[in-house]
Amino acid sequence: MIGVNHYLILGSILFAIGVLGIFLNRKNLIVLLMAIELMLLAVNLNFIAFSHFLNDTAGQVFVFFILTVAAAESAIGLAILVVLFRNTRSINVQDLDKLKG
Amino acid sequence: MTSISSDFVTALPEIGLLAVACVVLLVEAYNQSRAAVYLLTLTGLLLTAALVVFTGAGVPVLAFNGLYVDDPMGEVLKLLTCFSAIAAVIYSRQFLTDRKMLSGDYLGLLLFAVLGMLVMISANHFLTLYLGLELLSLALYAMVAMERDSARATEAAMKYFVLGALASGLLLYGMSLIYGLTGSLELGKVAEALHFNVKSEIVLAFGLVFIVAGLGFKLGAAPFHMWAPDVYHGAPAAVTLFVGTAPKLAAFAFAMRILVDGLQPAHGDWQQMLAVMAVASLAIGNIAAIAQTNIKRMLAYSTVSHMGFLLLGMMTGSLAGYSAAMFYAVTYVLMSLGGFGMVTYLSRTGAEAENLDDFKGLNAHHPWLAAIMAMVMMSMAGLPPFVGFYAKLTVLQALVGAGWIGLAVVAVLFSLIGAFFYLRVVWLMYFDTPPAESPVYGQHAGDAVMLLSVNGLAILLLGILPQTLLTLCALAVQMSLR
Amino acid sequence: MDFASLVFYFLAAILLLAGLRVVTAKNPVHSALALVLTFFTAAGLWILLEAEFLAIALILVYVGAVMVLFIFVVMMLDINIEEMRKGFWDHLPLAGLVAGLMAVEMVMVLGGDRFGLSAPTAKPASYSNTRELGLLLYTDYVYAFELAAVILLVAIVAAIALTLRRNPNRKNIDPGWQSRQTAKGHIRMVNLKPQHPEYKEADE
Amino acid sequence: MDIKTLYLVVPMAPLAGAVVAGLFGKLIGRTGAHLVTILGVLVAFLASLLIFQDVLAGHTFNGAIYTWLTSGNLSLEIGFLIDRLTVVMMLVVTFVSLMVHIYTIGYMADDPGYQRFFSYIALFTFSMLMLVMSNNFLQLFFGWEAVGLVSYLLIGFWFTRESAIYANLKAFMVNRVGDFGFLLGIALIMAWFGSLDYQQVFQMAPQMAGHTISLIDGHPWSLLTVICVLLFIGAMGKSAQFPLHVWLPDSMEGPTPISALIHAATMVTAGIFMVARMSPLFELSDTSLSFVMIIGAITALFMGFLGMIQNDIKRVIAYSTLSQLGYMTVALGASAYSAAIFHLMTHAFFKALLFLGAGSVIMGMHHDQDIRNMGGLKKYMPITWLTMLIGSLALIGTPGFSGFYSKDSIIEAVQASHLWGSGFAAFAVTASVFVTAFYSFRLYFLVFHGKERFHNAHAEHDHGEEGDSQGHHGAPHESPWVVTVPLVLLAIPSIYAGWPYIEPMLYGGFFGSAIYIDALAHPAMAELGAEFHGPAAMALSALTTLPFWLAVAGVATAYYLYMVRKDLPEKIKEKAGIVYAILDDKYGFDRFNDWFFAGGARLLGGKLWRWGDVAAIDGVLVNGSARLVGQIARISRYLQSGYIYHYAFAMIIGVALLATWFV
Repeated sequence: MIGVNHYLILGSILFAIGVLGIFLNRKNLIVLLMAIELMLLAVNLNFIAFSHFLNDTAGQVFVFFILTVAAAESAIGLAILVVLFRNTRSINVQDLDKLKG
Repeated sequence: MTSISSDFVTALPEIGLLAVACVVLLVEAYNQSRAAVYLLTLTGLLLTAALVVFTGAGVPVLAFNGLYVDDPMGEVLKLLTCFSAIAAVIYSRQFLTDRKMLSGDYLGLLLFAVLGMLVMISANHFLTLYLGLELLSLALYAMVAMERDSARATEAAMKYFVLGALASGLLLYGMSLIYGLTGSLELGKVAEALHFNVKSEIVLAFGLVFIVAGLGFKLGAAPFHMWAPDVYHGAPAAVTLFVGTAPKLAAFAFAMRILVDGLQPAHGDWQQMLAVMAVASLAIGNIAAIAQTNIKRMLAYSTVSHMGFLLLGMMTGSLAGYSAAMFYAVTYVLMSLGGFGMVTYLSRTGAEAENLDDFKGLNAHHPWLAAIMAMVMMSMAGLPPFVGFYAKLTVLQALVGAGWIGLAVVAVLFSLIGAFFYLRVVWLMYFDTPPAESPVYGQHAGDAVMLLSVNGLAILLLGILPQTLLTLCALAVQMSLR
Repeated sequence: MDFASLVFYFLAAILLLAGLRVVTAKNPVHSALALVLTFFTAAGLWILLEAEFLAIALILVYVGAVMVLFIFVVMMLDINIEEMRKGFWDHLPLAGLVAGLMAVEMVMVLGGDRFGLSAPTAKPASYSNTRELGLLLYTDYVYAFELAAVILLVAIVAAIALTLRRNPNRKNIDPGWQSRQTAKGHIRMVNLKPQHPEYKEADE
Repeated sequence: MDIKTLYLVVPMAPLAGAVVAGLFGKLIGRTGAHLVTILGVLVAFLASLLIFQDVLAGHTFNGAIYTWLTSGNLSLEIGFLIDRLTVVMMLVVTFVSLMVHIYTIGYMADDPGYQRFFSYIALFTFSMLMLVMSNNFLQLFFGWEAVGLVSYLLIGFWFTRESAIYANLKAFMVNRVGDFGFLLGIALIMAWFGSLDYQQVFQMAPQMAGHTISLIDGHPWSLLTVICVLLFIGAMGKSAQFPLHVWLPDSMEGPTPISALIHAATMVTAGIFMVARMSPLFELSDTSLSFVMIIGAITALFMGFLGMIQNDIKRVIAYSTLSQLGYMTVALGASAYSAAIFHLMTHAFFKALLFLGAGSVIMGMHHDQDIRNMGGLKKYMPITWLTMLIGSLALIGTPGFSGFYSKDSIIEAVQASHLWGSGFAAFAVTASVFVTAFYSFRLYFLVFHGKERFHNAHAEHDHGEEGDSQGHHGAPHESPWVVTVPLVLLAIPSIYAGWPYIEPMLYGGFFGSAIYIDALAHPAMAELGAEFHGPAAMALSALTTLPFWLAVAGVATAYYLYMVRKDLPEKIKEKAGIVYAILDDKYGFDRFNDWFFAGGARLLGGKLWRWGDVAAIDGVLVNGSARLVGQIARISRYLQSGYIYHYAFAMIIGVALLATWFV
């Protein structure tokens, strides 16, 4: 029988993949944003699993809002990306090193 | 539970602010008068402040089915948030006008950011905390990128965005674990559940780590601080001014809500995490600031070290510690307004007065501005008789009172080292000869100079008579703890 | 192993593989498509967890809107994929180590059955997930709902403020300006006389 | 006028002068600036005189003037403790400050920062007065930091060098070490006594005498010893005691009036004053008294040696100051607090005189400070010559001069002490007499007598600075009256301040309850009192004691080496190569700092940095502990690489560490 811990393990591996993506990918900012989406998906999975096993709808409501916010976040993130691309003609993560020290 | 209409009365400040923000956007769409949106923004913030006072209850009042709480601490913080935003807007008027950024878009986003802060301050539920945080953060990301043709600003915005999203992810992950552990998302109920029965200490500590990490990011505490120097540096000075001030009040409220209102039973765990972060922040903030040549960056590192102090106050877990942390947050915002406000005010078209060299010999051109800046710097360094000294002292007192003498010693040691870079600014202003081409354009923005003067004198005056503000903070915290 | 478990493992395997593909694919378009697959399988898992509304919303909102936005941007920005390939695997050891460490730690903490939760009782047939969520959203969570609306508004304002370029050479018309116009100031009554001296000069 | 108001007038008058001169400097002009500050200090001096009379009449005061805030059971207030000890300090501070103010008119006449300078020295006077008049530790610390800050500003007054950041950082760091100890001491007092008020702390002190705390497990230390040693570490920083003395010679970069006011007469004596003020605490801990005495003895002897080979006129006097501060410290250790304060007072007069005289010489020499380029100045600068001679005679302890009474009292007190280490201290202070006499008169002979060497020196000199050549060709000249009048006014107490005061101050119970001596445990002063038969008898009997003949020998040696056999010093230098090298190297202190701190930093930095940028290490070498912090700062800059994935990495590592640690 699948228990809540199965879902939690799945969520944690997904979360770790997201983290891996952030480190591994040093070229493309868009993939970076996708890795963050993966992390959020892991969080959502956690919430829904808990909601199911706790028999409490509040968790699902939270996920509803996370989805909404994440959509808004993507919109702003992509907008910043576009502006950045106009300025530097690049979305290479390694090119973002003018500010340091 | 009271009827829904009384809930709306309780939330009048937020509602009023939202209405004004929408009007600002509409005016921008149809009229595009700079003066109109500017004045409307200031009026809206004042109105919100008035509504905060008007709806003040004196005791904690829950509304919207436990999503919202109105308590004295929240009211004080909201009031100060509004005033701090007003000051930030007034300081940056000339700067924004010169760069054609003074628009309804910008000011509307600013108002939405303030709304996000108010929501955070009044949150009593993981959901509202998260939504307030995101409302604030999204508006700030956009504001940082608002100088669209500046590669530096957009780079800063991108970094802020990516790291901020990562931090939200961490925070949410922690929240999900706490939810699984307690079966509740409302802070009061979470505390209740943890108080009576903790199913697994390990999971609790594990969830806490993620929550504290998210919190550390928002505050700008090491090792989650690394966005701060780049964003403060890259953003236009007016935005840095805004990002560096009022949101710290909201972040403090956020920490209080989540750690004290919600996770007080796990105090033993988060206390040590905060201590680690505080020491790291003090070390990194104070030492890295010494090597900076850009004053915005330097102040960013100084912020990191100030947040270390704030965390030290919080970690004591005592009433004295919380009120010391609140006093510190308020003091910090006052000083940062002065510091970043001066940088913003002195910037001219095409260049910002952001390098330490730009402050060389300021005294020769503008003795009064130099005097204000000197007061701000000495207060940040923690020299008496300025308010910064007292802020540090109350935190140390709370620490010693709770038996953390070792930490107090570390804090004193690092702030002694840190005093050097603040005094260096004073030294540059008074002893160095100004560069041939003066970076200072001496605009005749009388309102900003007047407010800067009030700001500087407040730093001095509150240092001489800190009792009122201290009592206010202590009372607000005392009356709000449940 | 019952059917639900089988479905879980099947979907979980696809989910993880697709997730890995997202972060390792060389071409960002492939990454985006892998992410779409990830969302689909996640939606399947959510249905297993009896969160039907959110599963549908995930597909509609995410796959339908957000991912289209991603792909749109990927294709709009002219990116040199060859350049992107270089040195991709150099950082794998460190990244893998950290991510592996995180995963091990998380699995160790969360793997054991520490929550004391058992499978919930089955819902009655008349139960509607959508109805219940809707009821909650518009009553208990109305404050949060409004806040979400504000956040979306901020996203719109920000996206427009950041990316909209008002090109001075544009040909399109501002409807606001258009509807504000009146005859006054646009029509000038001119009394033309055939023998005006200036007319002659202009002709020449 | 109400006496309380008068108390307030003393610090506030200089403050008012400082504020007016600082903020409205341009408005009131140069004359206005010096008039207003001098008026302020003059008022303070006169008020101090009135208070002095009042205190002599038996009216002491201890209480709050203004309550800053109360929080819990802690109340912070601004309060004054006016007793005989305070009032002596007030007189010394205001008098020397007044002289320095007048002198500055002449010395800084051509400086563009004229008004600012006056504002600072008046501000300094205010801070110093707040320090000495305080009745609680917090205010003491405030004054302590404030004088440090102003002195820091003043040292930097002429600083325009490129390396200024690190050079200043060094002086700053040395004082931080001292302040750190001081603050820890205050914190311990706060924690154990629950009060910061002197009176309350002193009253509780005897009960605390038996308390022990264990800093390291299993090694209980006496609480009072720890507190006293920590407080004294603060004094070591401020009063430039070995090994925290390194900043004082460097601070000679500042204008000469500052050297006289801050680095001779007032600020550096703050540590001495503080220990005397804390006598009820120090008396309860023999260990800390021994510590104090040994540090003082080392400073007195070894810093004197360094003075013997310096060629910069101000540096000679600076090392002499270090040595004399060592004397005062030794006296404190021997429980002869009154002798220490007495020497503090006389030293303030004659050392300020020597510094101002040196400044006058420097002006006369057109800002050349090398004594090898001087000689025969007696003819050109008669007033300076005479007053400097008086100052030197007072310094070496010629019987009858003020310095004699204070210094001989210290030597005798140390000989009478029975604490551990007093044997060494007695040897050190006695030997120092010879050293003092030697370097004082070496300076005197080289500057005022012998061949006039400045003509040759300037001929070489002029190649470098042609713009200023006209002034250099002129012979040395006497300074204007604003310079010489303070010299004369300071020369009077240098002669006179010993004779009439030694009896009341040391043996007449002048200080009353202001200084506490446990006469049973530390009977040195009591023994001295029994042998004392009046100042005249003391001067006469001195002719038969060792110190007097050592002083004579010192003068004679100096005369022989620098007036008769001028070739000998060079030969000695060659023969005693190692000794000279050690002295020239100032015992290698600066080099040790460079080696130890910078070397340590290099080691650490190299390890941390290998995965960064190895080349940057080359910059690490050089300059002392200042560099260390600067270096770590740069390493930390390096960690802020600018790459998002590094930042995210830091965050995740942070989470991972926290998780591993706490879960």
